[in-house]
Amino acid sequence: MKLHEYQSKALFQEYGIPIPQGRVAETSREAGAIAAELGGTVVVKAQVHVGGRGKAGGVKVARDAAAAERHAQAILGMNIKGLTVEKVLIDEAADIQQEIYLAITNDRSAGQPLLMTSMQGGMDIEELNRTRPDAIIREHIDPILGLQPYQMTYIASAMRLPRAHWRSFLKILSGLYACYNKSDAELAEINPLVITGAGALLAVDGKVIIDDNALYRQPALTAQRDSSDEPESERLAREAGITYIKLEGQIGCMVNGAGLAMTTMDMTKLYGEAHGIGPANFLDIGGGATPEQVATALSIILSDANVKAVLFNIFGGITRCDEVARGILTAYNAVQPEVPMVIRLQGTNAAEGKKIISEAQLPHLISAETLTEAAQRAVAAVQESA
Amino acid sequence: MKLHEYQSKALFQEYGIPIPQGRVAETSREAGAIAAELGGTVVVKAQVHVGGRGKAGGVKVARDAAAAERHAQAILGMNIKGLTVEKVLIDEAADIQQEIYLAITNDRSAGQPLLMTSMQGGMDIEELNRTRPDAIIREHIDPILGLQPYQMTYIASAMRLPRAHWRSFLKILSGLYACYNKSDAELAEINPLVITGAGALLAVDGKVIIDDNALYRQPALTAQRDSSDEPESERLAREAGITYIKLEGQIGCMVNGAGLAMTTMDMTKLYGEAHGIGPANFLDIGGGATPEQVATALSIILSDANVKAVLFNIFGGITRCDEVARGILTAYNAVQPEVPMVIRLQGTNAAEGKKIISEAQLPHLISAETLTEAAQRAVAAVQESA
Amino acid sequence: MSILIDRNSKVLVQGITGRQGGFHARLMMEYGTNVVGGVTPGKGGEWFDGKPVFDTMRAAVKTKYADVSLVTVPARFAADAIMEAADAGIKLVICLTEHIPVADMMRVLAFCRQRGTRLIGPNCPGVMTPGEAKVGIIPAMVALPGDVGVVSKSGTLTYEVGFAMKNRGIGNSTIVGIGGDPVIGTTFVDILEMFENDPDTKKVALLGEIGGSAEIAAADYIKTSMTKPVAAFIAGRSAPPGKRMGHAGAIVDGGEGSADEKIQALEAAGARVAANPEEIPDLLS
Amino acid sequence: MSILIDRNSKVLVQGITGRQGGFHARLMMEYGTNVVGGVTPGKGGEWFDGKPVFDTMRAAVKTKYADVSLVTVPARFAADAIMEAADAGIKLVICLTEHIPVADMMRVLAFCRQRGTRLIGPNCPGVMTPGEAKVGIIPAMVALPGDVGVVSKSGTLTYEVGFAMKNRGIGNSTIVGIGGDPVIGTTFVDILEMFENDPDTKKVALLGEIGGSAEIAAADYIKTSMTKPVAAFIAGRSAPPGKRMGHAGAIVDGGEGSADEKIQALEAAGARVAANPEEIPDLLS
Repeated sequence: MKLHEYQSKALFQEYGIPIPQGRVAETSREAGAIAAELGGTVVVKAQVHVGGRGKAGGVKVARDAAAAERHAQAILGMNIKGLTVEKVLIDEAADIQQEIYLAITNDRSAGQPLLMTSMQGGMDIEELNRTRPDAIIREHIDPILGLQPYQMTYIASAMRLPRAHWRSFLKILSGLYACYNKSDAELAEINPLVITGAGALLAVDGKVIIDDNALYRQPALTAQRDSSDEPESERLAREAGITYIKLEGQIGCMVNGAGLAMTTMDMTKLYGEAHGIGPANFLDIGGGATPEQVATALSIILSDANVKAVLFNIFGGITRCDEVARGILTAYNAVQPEVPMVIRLQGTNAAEGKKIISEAQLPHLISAETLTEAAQRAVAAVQESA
Repeated sequence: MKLHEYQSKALFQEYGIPIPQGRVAETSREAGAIAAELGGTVVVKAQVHVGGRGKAGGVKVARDAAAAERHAQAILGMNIKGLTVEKVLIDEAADIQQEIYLAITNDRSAGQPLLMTSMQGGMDIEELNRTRPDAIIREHIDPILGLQPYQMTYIASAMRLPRAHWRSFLKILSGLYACYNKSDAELAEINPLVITGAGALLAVDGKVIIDDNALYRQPALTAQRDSSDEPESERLAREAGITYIKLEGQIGCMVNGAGLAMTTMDMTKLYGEAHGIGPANFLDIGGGATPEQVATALSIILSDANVKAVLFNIFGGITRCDEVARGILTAYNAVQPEVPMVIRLQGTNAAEGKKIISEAQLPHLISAETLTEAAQRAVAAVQESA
Repeated sequence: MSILIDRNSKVLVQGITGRQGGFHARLMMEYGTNVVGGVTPGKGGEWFDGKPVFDTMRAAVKTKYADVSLVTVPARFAADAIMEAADAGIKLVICLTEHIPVADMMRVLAFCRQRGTRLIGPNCPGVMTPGEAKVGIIPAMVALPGDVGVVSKSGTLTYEVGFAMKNRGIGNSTIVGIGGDPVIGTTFVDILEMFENDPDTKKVALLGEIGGSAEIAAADYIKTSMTKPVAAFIAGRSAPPGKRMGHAGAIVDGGEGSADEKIQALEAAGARVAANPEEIPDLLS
Repeated sequence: MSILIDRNSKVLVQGITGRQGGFHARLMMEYGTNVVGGVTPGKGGEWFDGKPVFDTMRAAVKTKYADVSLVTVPARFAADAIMEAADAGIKLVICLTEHIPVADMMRVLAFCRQRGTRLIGPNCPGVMTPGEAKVGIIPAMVALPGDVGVVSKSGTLTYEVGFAMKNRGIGNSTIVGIGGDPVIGTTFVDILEMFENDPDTKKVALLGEIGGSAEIAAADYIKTSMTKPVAAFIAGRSAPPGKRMGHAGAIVDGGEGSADEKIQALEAAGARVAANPEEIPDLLS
C-alpha cells in the first residue's frame, strides 16, 4: 500500500525526522489559506500515487497565497498518467543547498533490508543508478539485529557528508530505519533530503510503501489508505478477496493461480497480438474459490466494456474442476453474459467438470482442451465479434 | 539495584502481568485504611531487600482492617537480618490453588538470558534446585532475537501446565520477558505466580534487580531507588564514585582494583583471624583516584568506629605511586587520623612514592614492602591498640 | 534418486489438525509420503489418522525422528513455525503459507541460515519426487517418474507444464516449487545446482516470472556452471509495469525484472525459452 | 611463542584520540607493540603519533591490515565498537571498558560468535606477551619473558602476582586478563586450553575470585585435559555473601560462587592453591 507524500512525511515526523511546515488541501481556497498561514514562498504539490508529477506540471512554486491558490486550482483535478489529482500539499519552500538521496528497501536477492544513500539526491534511484552508480552508498541491515550505530557512522563517512551534518544525519538514519521497521515498509524513501542554507536537514519529499501482507498489524497505516485513484473494479475485487488488475485488451481472463493467470494473459497476447487482441485483465480466483466468488469475478470482468470474450483457464489441483464448473454455471445464471466464454478445465475431476458444462448447453460457451487451444479460440471469438 | 516487592509488581503490571490489588503503607494507620478499602482478607508484607522475611515474621494475614493495622504496627520498624522495615505492602489475599515459580535471569556461563519455571512454586529457586531439579524447566533466550512464541509454547507444554491456563500464562511469559529486557533487569522473578480458585493467574510476589551499569538509560527505575536500608557510609561512597562495603573487622582497607581489594581483605583475615582480627571494609579507589577521592575514602573508612588500623595497598600500574602518596598526605592532613596507617606502595614510581611518605614524617605511618608484610603489620598494629 | 525428498524422508506436518494441513497430510500419505506425525500447539497427545500430534516441534523431533517439516499454519504464525522447526533441528522446511510479511521472512531466513536449515517457500506448492514422495500440494496426477527436474515460482503453472510433459510420456526426477514471494528460502540457483549434481536428473525445466532478478542469477549459473540442458518459460510478458501480478514478488519495478530481460538473459546463457509453456516438452526432446 | 598476541600482531586502537585510549596506545607502542592506527568516528584523516586515525573500523581494516583491536571507548559506545570490529573482520577484540550493561554484552557475544571473533573482556586489563607486545594496560614493569602463562579475572592482582614472579626471576609466556564482569568473551577454560597447546608455556597461574562458576569449569578442564601444572589463587574468602565486591561479577549468590567451593574444586583437580598470592612463585617452583 502506497502512502501519499504528505502521509509519508507525517510518518517520518513521528520518527523524529524533520520535515517542512505544510498541510494538505482539497480545494484551491484551502490551499491559499494554508499558504497565507505559512507565509513566504510555498510549494504546491499534487498528491498522486505516480512518479514524474513534476514534469507533468503537478509541482509549482508560489511566492504568495494568491499564487498558491492559483496553482492549486490548476493542479487539483489535473490528470497525471491517468490519475486525477484530488489533493495538493502546501509546503514552505526550503532553501536548498544540497540534495541527498536516502532510502531503505527490501533487497530481495539478499533477503535483507538495504539502505541506499547518495549526495547526488533529487533524481530517482534508477536514474542515479544509471548515471552515478559509484555515488550510491549501499549498506545491508541485519534483519534480526537492525541498523547499528557503527553502520550509520560508516554511511556518513563513506558518502563524504560534511562532518557538521553527521549528528543530524545519524538521527535521521536511525529514525528512518525505525520508521521502515515499525511500519512494515517495503520502501521508506526521502528524496531529496535537503541541507538548507542554515545548515539544517529537512525531508522535502518522501515515499513510503507498506507491505500489504503486514497491514493486519498496522491499523493506523491501513486507515490512511486512499482508494480514490484505485479503479472501482479493482477495489470491488480487493474487497471480495480476488486479485484483479484491469488491462487494455479484449479477453477477460479468469484463472486459478497467479503464475498461470499471467501465463494465460501472455497466451492471449501471443496469439492475438497480430490482430490487436490481448488480455483485458489479470485475475486470480485462488485455490478454494466458491461459486459466489466465481460469480463476483465474472461480474467484475464483464464490467469492463472492452471485454469481447472471457477465457476460463482452470488447472485443478486442490481445486476440483467439477466444483469450478458448477461455480461457472451459477455465475453464468447470475450474470447472464452476452459475450462468448471459452472454458478450459484440466486436472482434478476435469472429465466431470467438462460433462457438467456440456450438459448445461448454455449459449456462448466454447470448450477447449489445452491452454493453447483455449487462447486461440478466445482470440478467434473476439475476431468474430468485431 | 534491587526493587522492592511493591515496585517490582507495579512494574509487572505495566507489562500486562496481573497482580493482586494492593498498596504500600508507611504507618499502621495507613495500612488499616488500605485494608478497609480493599475489604476482605489481606496480607501485610514487610518491604525489605532481604530474603526470608516470612520466617522472620514479616508477612501476616489479616481478616479485617483492624487486624491489618495491628500486624502493620508489629512489622513496621521490625529488624529483619539487620534491616529495619520502613514500609509494608497491603495486598488482597489470593485464593491459591497452585503456586508456580517463574523467573528470567542472566546466565553468566551461557552469556544468555535464562528462563526458569516450575509448577513447584513458593519455595526459592536454590531450594527448588536442591529438592526438585527435574521439576524446573530451563529455556535459554537468544539475546538478539528475544523470547520466541514457539519457546513459550514449549515451556507451557514441558512444565505440564493445564491447557486451560496456557493463554494467560503465555501472555505473562511474554510480559515478563519484555519487562526483563526493557528494564535491563538481571533478574525478574515471580514467585509465586498463583493459579487462583477462579482459574486466574496472579503474580503474588515479585522481585526485580536492575543492572547497575544500565541505570543511566533507566531513569524511571533509577528514581525508585530506596536507599533507606543502605548504610550511610556506603551511600556517601557511592555518591563519590567509590565502591565501599562495610564489614565487621578492624582493619580499614584502601586498595586500587577490586580483585586486589578483595585479596587485601583476605590477607588481613589470613593473618588476623587467629586473633579475631579481619577487614573492616572493601574499598576500591579505582584507577585514577584524585587526592580528594583518597581523602573522602579515608574519611569513610574512619567513620567506622571499629577501625583500629588502616591498610593502604596500592599497586601502581596506570596509577602512579607518587601521585597516590601525595593523595595520602592530603587526606592525612584533611582527616587527621588517630589510628596507625600501614602504607604499601608498589609498581609505577613506587620509590618516589615511598620517599614522599617517609619525608613527610607523619605520626602513625608504617610502611611495608610486600602485601604479606603490610597485612601482618596492620594486624600487629590492631593488636597493639587493644 | 532425486533431490530434497524421497521415499525415505520422514515428514512432520505443522498445523496437521487444521483444515488445509489435514487435507494435504492425507493426500501426501496416500501418495506414499512417510508422514511420521504432526504438530499443533495445544493439541499434543491427540492423533491424526493414526499419526501422533505434538504440542511442539521439539517434542515431535525428540519422539519421532524426522528430516522434513511442512508448514501449513496461517500467515501470522508461519514465521514462528519455521523458526521452531529450524530450532528443533529440522534441516528441510517447506512452507506453503502465503501472505507472510516480508519483514518476518527476512528474520526467518537469517535464523535458518544460522541453524543450517534449508527453507523452501513460503507461498509455494512444495516438492514432489514422482513415485516416491510429495511434501506440499502438488497434485499426484500431474507427473510421472522420470529424468526432468522442474523448478518453478508458480503453482498451477507448474502443474500445467508437468501435465504437458506427462501427456508426452516425459517424467520428472523432482518438482520443486520455490514460491513467488519477494524473499524466499531457496532460489533457482540453489535448485539448479542440486539438479546439476543429481545423477538421475538429465534435463531441467525452469518456470520463472516477472519481478526480481532470480532468473538473471539463474541464467548466470546456467552459463557458467551447468552441463545439463535447460528449457524455460517466463510468465508475465503481457503484464504492465508497476503492478503486482498476484504474487507479492511479481512486479516490474523501475524497469527491472521484466520478462523480456529475463528471456534474453536465459537465451544468452544457452537455455531454450518457450513462448508457450505447452511447448516445453518439445524443447526438452 | 605465546598465545593471542606477539610482536607481529597488528593492532588498531578504537578510541585512540580519547584520553585513556591515547595514553595506553603510546605505552603500547613504547613497549614495542605494532599499533597500525586508530579509529575515532568523526576524526578520520587525523594522525596520532604518526599513526593514521580513521572514522570507521571498516576503513581502517581496508587501509591497514590488522589482526587485533583494542576497545577503549566509554561504556555507552563499547558494545557498538566491539561489533564494529567483528563486522570489519577483526578476529581478536580486547575490550578494556568497564560498566558495560550485561544485556549489551550478551548481544555482543552472540554477534561475535556469529562472526567468528574472539572477544577478551570487557572490563579487563588486556593481554601481554612479555618482551613482544602488550594490548591493554598491563604495566611493562610487572613481567619478564618466560614460560608461565597467567590468566586472571583481576587487573592489579595480576600485576601483584606477575611482580612477585619477576622478583623471583620467573617470567611469563603470556598474561591474559579475562575481566571480572558476569558475561565475558573468553573464559578461564578457553585460555587454559590455549596454554595447554602452547609449546612455550610450561606452567600456568590462574587468578580467580568469588562469583559465577568459571573457576569450577576451569577445575573440570584441569582435571580432564591439562598436563601442565597449575597454581591458583581465589580472591574473596573474606567477602560476605550477597554483596558485589567491586567487580560486577564478584558476588556470592544463593550460596553459589564462594571462594571455598572454588578452592576445593581446584585442589581436587590437582591445582595447587595459594592462600596468599605472593606464594604463587613457590607453588610454581
